[in-house]
This record gives sequence, C-alpha cells and structure tokens, in this order.
Amino acid sequence: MKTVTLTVKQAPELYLECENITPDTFAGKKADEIAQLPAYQGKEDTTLGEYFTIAGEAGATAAETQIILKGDCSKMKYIGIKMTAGEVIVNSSTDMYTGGWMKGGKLVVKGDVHSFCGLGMEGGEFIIEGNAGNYLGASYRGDWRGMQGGIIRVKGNVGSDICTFMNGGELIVEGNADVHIATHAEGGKIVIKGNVNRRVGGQMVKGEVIVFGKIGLMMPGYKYTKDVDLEVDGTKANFAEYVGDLGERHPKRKGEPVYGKIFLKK
Amino acid sequence: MPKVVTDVTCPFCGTLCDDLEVTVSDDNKKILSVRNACAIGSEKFNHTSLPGRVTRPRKRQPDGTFKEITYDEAIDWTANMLVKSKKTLMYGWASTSCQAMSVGHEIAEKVGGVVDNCATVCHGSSLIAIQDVGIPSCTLGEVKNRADRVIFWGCNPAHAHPRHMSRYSIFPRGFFTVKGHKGRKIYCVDCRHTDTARVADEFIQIQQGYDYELLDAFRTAARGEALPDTIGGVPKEKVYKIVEDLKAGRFGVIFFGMGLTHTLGRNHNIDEAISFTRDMNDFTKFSIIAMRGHWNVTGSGQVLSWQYGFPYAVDLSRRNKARYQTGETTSVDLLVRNEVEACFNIATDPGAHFPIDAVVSMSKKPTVTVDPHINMSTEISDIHIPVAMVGVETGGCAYRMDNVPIETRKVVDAPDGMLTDVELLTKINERVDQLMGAK
Amino acid sequence: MTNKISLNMITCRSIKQGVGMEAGKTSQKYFDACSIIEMHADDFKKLGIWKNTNVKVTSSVGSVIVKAVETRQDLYPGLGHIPMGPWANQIVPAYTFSTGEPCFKGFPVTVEVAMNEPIMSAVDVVKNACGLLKK
Amino acid sequence: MSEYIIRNGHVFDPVQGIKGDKKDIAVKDGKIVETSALSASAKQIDAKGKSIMAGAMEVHAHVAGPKVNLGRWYRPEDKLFDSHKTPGMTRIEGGKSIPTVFKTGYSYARMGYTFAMEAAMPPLYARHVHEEIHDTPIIDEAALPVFGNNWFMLEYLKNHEIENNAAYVAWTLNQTKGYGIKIVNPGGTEAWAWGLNCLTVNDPVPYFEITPAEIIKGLIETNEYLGLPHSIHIHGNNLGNPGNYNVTLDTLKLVEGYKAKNNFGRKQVMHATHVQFHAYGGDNWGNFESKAKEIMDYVNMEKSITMDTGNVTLDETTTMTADGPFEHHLGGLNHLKWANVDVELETAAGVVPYIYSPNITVCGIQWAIGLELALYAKDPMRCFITTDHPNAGPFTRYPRVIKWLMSKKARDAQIKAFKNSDKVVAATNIATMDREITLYELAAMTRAGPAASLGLGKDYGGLKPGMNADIAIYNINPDNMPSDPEEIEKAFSGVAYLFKDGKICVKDGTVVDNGNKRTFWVDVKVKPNKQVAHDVKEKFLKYYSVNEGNYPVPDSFAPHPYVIAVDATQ
Repeated sequence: MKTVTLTVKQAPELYLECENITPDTFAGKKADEIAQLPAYQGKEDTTLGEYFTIAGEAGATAAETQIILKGDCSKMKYIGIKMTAGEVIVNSSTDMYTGGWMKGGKLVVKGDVHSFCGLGMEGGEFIIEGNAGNYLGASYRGDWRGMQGGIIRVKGNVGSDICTFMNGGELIVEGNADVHIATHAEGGKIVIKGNVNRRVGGQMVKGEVIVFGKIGLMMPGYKYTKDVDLEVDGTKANFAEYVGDLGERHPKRKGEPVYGKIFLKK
Repeated sequence: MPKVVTDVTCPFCGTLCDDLEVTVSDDNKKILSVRNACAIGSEKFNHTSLPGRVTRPRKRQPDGTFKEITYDEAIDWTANMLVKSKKTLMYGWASTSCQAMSVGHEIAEKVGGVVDNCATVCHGSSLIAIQDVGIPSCTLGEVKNRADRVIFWGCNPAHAHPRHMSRYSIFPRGFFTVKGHKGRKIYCVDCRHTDTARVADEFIQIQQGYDYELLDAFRTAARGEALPDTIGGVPKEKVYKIVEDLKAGRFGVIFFGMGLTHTLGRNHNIDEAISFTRDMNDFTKFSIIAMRGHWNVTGSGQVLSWQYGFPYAVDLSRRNKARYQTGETTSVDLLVRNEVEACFNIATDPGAHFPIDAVVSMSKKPTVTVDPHINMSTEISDIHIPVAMVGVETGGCAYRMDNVPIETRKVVDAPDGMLTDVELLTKINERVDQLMGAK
Repeated sequence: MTNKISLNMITCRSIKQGVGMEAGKTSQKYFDACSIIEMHADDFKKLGIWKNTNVKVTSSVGSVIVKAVETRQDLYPGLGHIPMGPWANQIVPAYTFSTGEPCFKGFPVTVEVAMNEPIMSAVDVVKNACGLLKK
Repeated sequence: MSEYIIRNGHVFDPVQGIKGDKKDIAVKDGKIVETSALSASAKQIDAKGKSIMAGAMEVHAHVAGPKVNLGRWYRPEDKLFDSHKTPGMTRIEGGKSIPTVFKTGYSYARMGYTFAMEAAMPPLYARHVHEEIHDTPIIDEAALPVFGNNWFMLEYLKNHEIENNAAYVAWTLNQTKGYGIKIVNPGGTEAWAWGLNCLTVNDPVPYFEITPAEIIKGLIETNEYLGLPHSIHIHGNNLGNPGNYNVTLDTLKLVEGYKAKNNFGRKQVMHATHVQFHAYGGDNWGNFESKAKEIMDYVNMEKSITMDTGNVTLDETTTMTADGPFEHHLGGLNHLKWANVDVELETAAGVVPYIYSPNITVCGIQWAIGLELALYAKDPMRCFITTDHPNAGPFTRYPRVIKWLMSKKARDAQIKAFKNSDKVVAATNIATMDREITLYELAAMTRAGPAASLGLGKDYGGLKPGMNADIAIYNINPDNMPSDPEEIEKAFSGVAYLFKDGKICVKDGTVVDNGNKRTFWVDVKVKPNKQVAHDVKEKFLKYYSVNEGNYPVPDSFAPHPYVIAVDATQ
C-alpha cells in the first residue's frame, strides 16, 4: 500500500468541497496529478493543490492507496465520499458528508465529524474518534435507503436523527445520543453505550437498537416483552426487550408480525 | 368616479382569498376601501398609502444613515456584489410573483446563488416530511364539500389565517355538507387554549413538545394496540375515543401549522401526522394540509421544483448543478456557519424572522434587500431597493396552501417611477450579464 | 430582591402581530403586538408582578426586554409566549437539528423583573444586536 | 428566415409513403417546401448515410403540472448526483425519472421530438400546467384537461344532456387552454373521494348514480358533437390489476356504433392510452400473465381506436396518475411514499415511486406486454410508442424501447438477463415473436400516427411540402443497419440534427437553440347555452374554493399560442 499525505496549507474562506479526496480518485496518480484535481468553494473552481501540500503517491488501485490528511480539515466537506477500498486517515475534525455513500475500505477521523456523515453507507469501516453530528448513517433526504451495510464506530457522542431509514449495517456509539434514533428503520443494528434523550425507534419497522444507559422517554408504541441476556460488542449483560413501533406497519414472517426491537440494559 | 375591482386576491397568507373587492380612486392612485378581507388583509391594502413610504433605493452611509440613490446605482452595486461573491444567499421570494422568481433563478444560476424561501423557517419541516413519507391531501374545496371531521393540530387559523374557518374548514356549507358547522366535528390539539380551540368541539391540550409521541399514540390506538396511561399529558382513554370518532367519519382532514413544524422533532412530527392520515385511509377517507404562511411561499417552492427539482434551499453555487440538503443549504445554517459571502433578500424579512445569530451574521456581509417597505432587513442592509407591492400594485401568479394557482391582480398604480420585482430583477440580470461578459 | 422564574418558551403568530406587520414594522401597532411576553396567571404570581410590567427574558443565546401581559390564548403554567418578530428572535436559538428550522418553539428561558428597563424599538433591537446602533 | 436543403438522406415518411428512399428535403420560412422554391443561399446539410423523419410527437406523457411537480420535489433523491449542465447555452438539468422542465425540453429535442402532450391537466390547476409548459424549452406542447370524474359532466351525462355537456367541455377548453377530452378511471376517481373505486365499466359512481360505460359513451358523443381534433383519450377502469384485460375489452367495445366527425382528418373515436397497464391476465400476482394478443386482436379489427403502449423500461421511476385509488393501492403494495391530491369537483391524483426490477417476475412480464402490444399491431398508424412517462419508465428511455422493438437480439438478451426468465417467458409470448419494427413503421408509430390521431396530420408528422419543418435526422443508415442493437439505442439518443419550425435546435446531440416553443390549444365555438352558464355560476358560488373570475388561464401564460379553432355552432 502506498501513502499520499495531504497537509493543509491554507484554510478555505468558506468551506471546501473535497469530493475528490478518496482512494478511488487518487488511485494511479502521482502527487502533482493529485494537486491538479478539482476542489470547489462556491463558484470558485480551484484545485486540491491550492489548499494542500501533497506528498507521496497513490497505489495503482484504491485498495492499494492510503490517504493521510494533516492540518485542520474542519471546513472540508465530502472527504472519503463513495470510497470503495483503501484507507483514509484524517488527523483533525471534518465537515459534512465525510464517508457519505461509502462502499468499502476504512475511514478514520481523529476529531469530530459534522452532520450527514456516512449517509447511505453500503460497506466498509468508518471510525470517528470524536463526536458525530446529526444524520449519521441516515438516508439522503427523501430516500428510503439509509445505511445498508458496513460499520460505523463513534468514540464520543452523536447528534439527532442517526440512522434514519437504516436497512442494514451496524452503528456503535460509545457516548450519548440526542433525539430520533433509527426512525423508519427496516433493519440494521445500533448500539448506544451512553444515554439517549428521547424518541428511540419511532416508526421503526424492523431492526435493533441496544441502549446501555437510559432512555429519557419510551415511545408509546413500544411494549415490554421479556428480559434477555445478550453479548453486545464484547459486553455480556441482561436487557429488557421492547417491541414496536406498534403504530407502524410490520411485515409478517410465517404468519407472525416482525417488529423492531429495543434492548435496554437493566 | 371611484372604480371597484372584483375577484381580487389577497396577498397576505396562504389562504389566498380571491373574493376581495377593492374600491380605488378614479386616477388609479389610491385605495378607498377594501371589502371581504380580514383585518390583516385590509391593513395590507391600506399600507400602500401610509405616509413616509420609501420610493427610491437607499444606500447605507458610513455613519449608519441612509442616502437616496438611483435605481441604476443600486442595480450596479447589487450586480457587482453578486458577481464578486463566491456564494450568495438569495433569500425570500415568498411575497412576490412566480414570474419574478423565474428571473431571480436565472440570476442565481449565473452568479452561484443559493435560492431559499421562507419555508426554511416555516413549513420546511413539512416539506422534509413529505419527502420522507408522501402526503395524502386535497384541495380546500374538497374540505368544504365533504369534510365531517376536522382537526387543527398546532395551528391557530383564528389568528394566522383568519378567513380559513369561514371559507373552507368549519362553517361553510358544501355539496355533501349541507349542514355546515353542525355537520362537522372540530378538534383542536394545541399547548395553548387558543381562539381556534374555542370553536372546537373537542380541545386536546398537549404538553409542549410531545406531538410526536401523541401522534404515535394515535396510530398505535388506531391499530388497537395498548398505550401508556398518559401521553404528553393526554389520557389514553381520550386518544382511543377520538380515534374511534375519526374512523366513524366519512371524510377527515388534519390542518397543521408551526406548532408541529417548529417544535422538537420538526419534520418527524409532520411525518407521524401524515403516517396517521395514511393509516386512517384504511378505515375512511382522510387528508392532511399544511397551513402555509406567506401568500406565495408555495409558489416559490413550485417554481424552484419545476426548474431544479427541489422546493427550497436550492444550492446553485457550483453553477453547473443544483443541490439540496436542509441543514446545509438552508438559510439559517448557511448564515450561522458563515458559508456564504453575501446576501440578497427579496420579498421577505429575515431581519425580523431569523434568530438573532443568523441576523448578526447577515449584517456583517454585503447585503441587499428588495422590499416595498422599511423592515428589519432593510435597516441592516447596505442597499435597500423599494419596489411595487405585488398583488396590489402589480399582478402575477401565486399558489395557495393547497398548491392551487391563483392570479393576483394589480389594483392601483405604484408611486411614480417605482420598479416592479420583475423589472428590477430583469435589469439586475442584464447588468450581471454585462459584468460577466466583461470578465 | 430580583425574582426569577424558568419557562418553556414558544414563539407564534398572532392576529395583532399580523396586522402590525402589515401596518409596518416600525409602527406602534407592531411594537404593541410583538414586544410582549404572555404568561399564565400563576407565573405572574410566582414572579411577583402585575400585568404590564417589563421583564427581561434570557435564553442560551441572549436576552430581551419585553412587557409581560395576560392573554386570551391561555397557556398552562410554565409555558411562555412571545409573538414571532425581532424581540422573540433575540432569544431564539439558531440550532436547527440539521433541518434548517431553528428552535422557535420549546426552549428554556428565565424571566426576571426589569421594571425600569426600556423596551427597544423593532429597528433598535436588531441594530443593537448587530452592533449598528449609534448610541 | 434561413433556408436549408438536406441532401442525400434516407427519408421515412408514412404521410407520403416514402420508405427510406434518398430524397432531398427543402426548408424555407419554417415550412417544408419543394426544392425548387429555395434560393441559391440555402444552406446545405449533408445527410448521407443518415435517416430523416419528421419531428417525433409524444402522444401521452406527464411532463407538466401539479402532480409532476409534486413528484419532482418530494423526490430529491431522484436528483442526487444527477444534476448537471452541459457546456453551452443550456440551463441546469436534473432528475432521472421526473426531469425538470429544462431537462424535459432538451431531452425530447435531443431524441428528435418536437411535440409533447401533457396527458392530464386538472382544470383547477391549469395555470400551473401552463406555467411549466411556458418554461419548457424547444418543444411544442399541449395539455388534456381531465373530464372523466367532473361533477358537471356527471350530472349532464346522467340525463344524457350531450349538448349541455358539449357546451361545458367547450367552456372548459377555453378557460384552461386545453386540447381535448381526457378520461382517467371514469367514475372511479370521484368514488375515491370517499375512499372507494369503480373497477368495471358497470360499477355505479356513488351519489351520482351513473356508470363508467355511460360516462365514456357520453363523452364520445360529446367529442364528436363538437368535432374536436383529438378523440376522447382514455385511461380505463381497473388499471394495473391482474385480470383487467376484460375490463379493457369492455371499454374498447364502447366505440362500436360511433363514427368520427371532424374536419381534421381524424378517424378514431377513442384513443386508449398506456394499454400495457390494461392488458393483464390471471387473477393474482402469482398467475399474472400477458393478454396483449387478446387486446390487439380487437384493436387490429376495430379501426375506430388508436392506442399507445406504455412500455416498461425496467428503471426506478415515479408513478403518477389521476387514478387516485390506484396509487393508494400501489402505495399499499410497495410501502414507498404515497402522495395524493383530491381536486374539488374535478379529479384527483396520486404519486408513488416504483422500481421495475428485472429481478421481479411481474416486472419482466409487464416489460414483455408493452413490447408485445407494438409487435402485434397490424397498423402502425394506430399504435404509438409511449412509456406513459414516468409511469412505466422515463421518456428518456425511448431509444432503448426502440432498440427492443427493432431488434429481436436485444429482446432476447433482456429476457436472458431476467432473474426468472423462464417464468417471464411462460407468462408471455415475447420469446416467440420474431417481428422487428422497421424504420418506416417506427416513423408511423412515433410521427405520422400520433399526428393523425391528434388531428394535426395536416401540418405535422410528415415531410410533405407545405408541412411544418420539424425534422429529425438520425445517425442510422438503413442500407447498413448495425448488427449491434446498442448502436440503434445510441442513434436514437442523440439526433444528428433537429429542425424545429425550420430552425436547427439540436446538432450532434447538443442543444444549440431554444427554438420558439408554442402552446397548442383548442378554441371551440358553441351556441350560447344559458343552462350551462347558469350551472357554472352556481357551482363557483357554492362549491368551488376560487372565484369564477380567477379560473381562466390568462393569455400571458401562453405567449406563443397555436390555437386550433373549431366551430360547433352548426
């Protein structure tokens, strides 16, 4: 695997659109070619070279390419979008759409990410060492296809509306979450080690939400069924199982309705 | 001889009453009286002749005062601002005609603007919800002719849409509703006992911020499932009873307002209300309608949609693609995140209606406000360009809250020499072309 | 002793606000309609004031002086209302939960008596916040 | 205006019976003229090795108006990563299944189309339809107001008051700047206002107590009483359900005994639209099968009918129709976002996204049925190609549909690509059909045929001197037809040239001019009718939510009208 290092040399006046910072776009390119790749700030068409010092070179394919970003990327959007393989490591925070529609490979952000990250993710591994904003692993507006696969792990807290319309994959949050978790989910699994404000699993059809801490208020459409022992992310514990959202439609399997499930640690 | 103009459309709220009769002086200069309008609508027509109206553009001076400039100077300043700025917020559009919007969009496409309208702080949440789950709806005439169950949820038409109840929703007698009010059952869900609640047969006082939970409870009850004892302060017995009542109706409708769109959950509240409406269609006929605010905010959404495919917050800053993401390309977020370099306001007043952090951000950027009157935005702008009032001094197409297009009419002349929005925008567009051609 | 209460704040339309807006943002009608806070009678008692007393309302983003009044649009105790407009927006948090829609309804505020503090005009309250008010 | 002479191309023109002969086409002042009429300054266009046809005419598509626009804005995901601007003069284009107005105009033009009929205009929303038509570049457009569930019509036809109904239709065409009589799920959409439906032609409409059959016959009589350029244009009852072909045959048979009366050369009394959705056998989705042959046997025999196919293109799309109960039903099947609008006194509309997946057997069968209809058609002048855009697929897929129709090889490849191809083959006849549509037949199905059906055959759909100079030149050589079917799709995706009104609007697949788009509408003069005038006044006073004075479409909405005058006072 070959490594390309991008070091921020000037901060954008507004926000820089960096959809070209992905192993797929970099693959097969030398530093000077990468420097020529377009980047955008409003109507200003610029290049990555204007904003980054670029060292090293990419591998022949995305899978053989590692990208390291140094300096403050907190005003950079779209890093790692649609990546299918390889590795991206960001040493700071990033802005919106980081890891959006990601299909494979590994993306690590050592700081925080803003909203709409991991949108519509299909595969790969996305690690956020700080906090994440809203709509993590959700669908794009209007789409019924949110997170489909892969894994997102957040060391800190997450905002609201995480994993809306989730259909698959897994999200693990070490910290707390705000409102609206797994709304409209039809699959997938969310683990929250901390507390959740309110509105977990609203309008959920299928899928699982596992909460280690407290839920501020359970949705009226959920009912307690039984206690179960589960091993979640390496921790064994006893959980109360709730099914719902009973206000929502549910498919049937062998004549029995399939519900969304919330597991609340006892 | 004074003249009476009939079939006049009221340019105030989304109810878009089109039965006003306005008496104007012989010379077409002065409105003498307005019939059929509500208190707010009457005030709007009277506003044309209030003393102290600004009729020429003004530029803010270093000492904070405003100095009159010519339209040409204002147009040149504006066009230069638009051409120079990497990304400009072009906000408003809710109180102008669809024709003006079209010209504005052409400018935005050239200069890299983000076109956003008042839905962004009003019914934007409703639009997001509709994008998520659709919407079973109908025109207001259907409500008049058929509805026997009417729910007002988080809205107060008695104050915000004063003639809504008499024209469409509570009192009128229609084809299948010959008994009028008597044949309808009216419900009001609100955290305040409003004037609308006073005319309802049933008032459901909800704890502020629990609409999503209560709507989920309605849906759960409709499926015959168990509920907790109270939901948002409402006892479960009441929920069950109302749901049965609604199922027994022939045609139900929910009107909802900013009590849902502004409250915690925002789009989710409306999403759940729409989903409840959808569920009710398994038992009877049910519709849901958003109580849109500005008279032509719906029109702005329509024009943006047929031209770019999104109803508001349309980011044309890349100039070769239209993008949309509420929370990113929406005005308040753009301003608070300092993601634009300049602001162009037209036909609405963000200075009064945006949270102060956004207003402060706007005041620090080059800003032009186009509005017939002095308002909070004009006072923090570099340039204020006054124009003729659309719907009073010039006509144009507008869309009602149920998306029905209605033509507004010109009833009097604008003060001498004042431009209309269409004329002004066309001139700005031409100046932009010149500047960009020169580049 | 300055008494202080906490309320859940909402900002909504009212017909007077609508009429005032059309009469002109600089009109007395608009000022009278919007530079107010409506509270439940119990909250007046708790705060220890009569109606029509000026109060200072503070949220996480700022403060504003408005006049406390009673209303026909009955609130329950603990809920406060300032009609939408420049005064209300001094204290509305701009956070949008990534929806574009700020927190117009349902944010915590404190209300304290400010009997002798003047209420600024619509223009001044905005200009002041923007640092454009020449004093 | 410029003069052109198009030389050496292969001309396909059913109007003149020209089947690929090399013939020069002369253009002057927006018209096709005899070559002798040209001056020496005429510009030469070399069309060697290319095929020349008249501009294509879209007979049925949902391209402008309230439900189309709802489909646009409530599907932002339809534009995700699909918004772009091609360098040059064009505006930003966007939308896969429901393109924006700019993309709509440009895309039609790039494929060689010069006219599109908006298939369903709710009269109350006519201004909206015309605002969008106004903003759609290049192509001429018209719109059909929907009448099949209108209260005036229901009341008049219940008492068989044809003259009153005709006066009302004439008034509405004038108010809405409409083109003809559209019928969608007759009676069923009014029933839907109470959550009900009419699934056969004999189900009475609630309260109004009239049957769909009576509505259809009454509207045929109304149409012929007025002598409109187009016939009634019908989307029948029970669309989209297994076993519905019987209802379709019942509907088609209602033409028996009627004759077309008009001054426009139109021969049919009924245009049956998107027949693919109405040609289903079986009684559930498990034994769902094609009844295309049964339908076409009747259509081939009955000359008073024209039809269009409604070809499924196997894409993710957005269904939208004034058939409100159908969309409710569909939303219940696929659980995707359901939108509905009921329109007072007139109609309704529903919108639901839909994915025609090649992995789903039913979708494969639907694909086959659409193609079978065209392949069974004996008279290409009466069977037109549509995708009922965007219902069976976006119109931008016409080149692909043409490929399937023109190449058995392409069809076989698609059949093979289906996940359950054996099931698709078992439920259809497509695998056994060898017919390949010729370029000449294609010109009939997409030009001359639709033009005649719409009553525009005098000026449109052909290349005869005197006709309008709407001309498409394709990079396809009939003397050397490509063996790779993909080349056919490519050729029809981007014209070499498109002339609209004698002006080059597209060159080498790129839009070079916005043309002078016109709005077609039909202005019918009828005898003064006090009864109808009274009824209109009363309904607006009592039941509509807008004033009568605010109902008409102002002239400013159609600044370049093409008004077809009809005198029905005799």
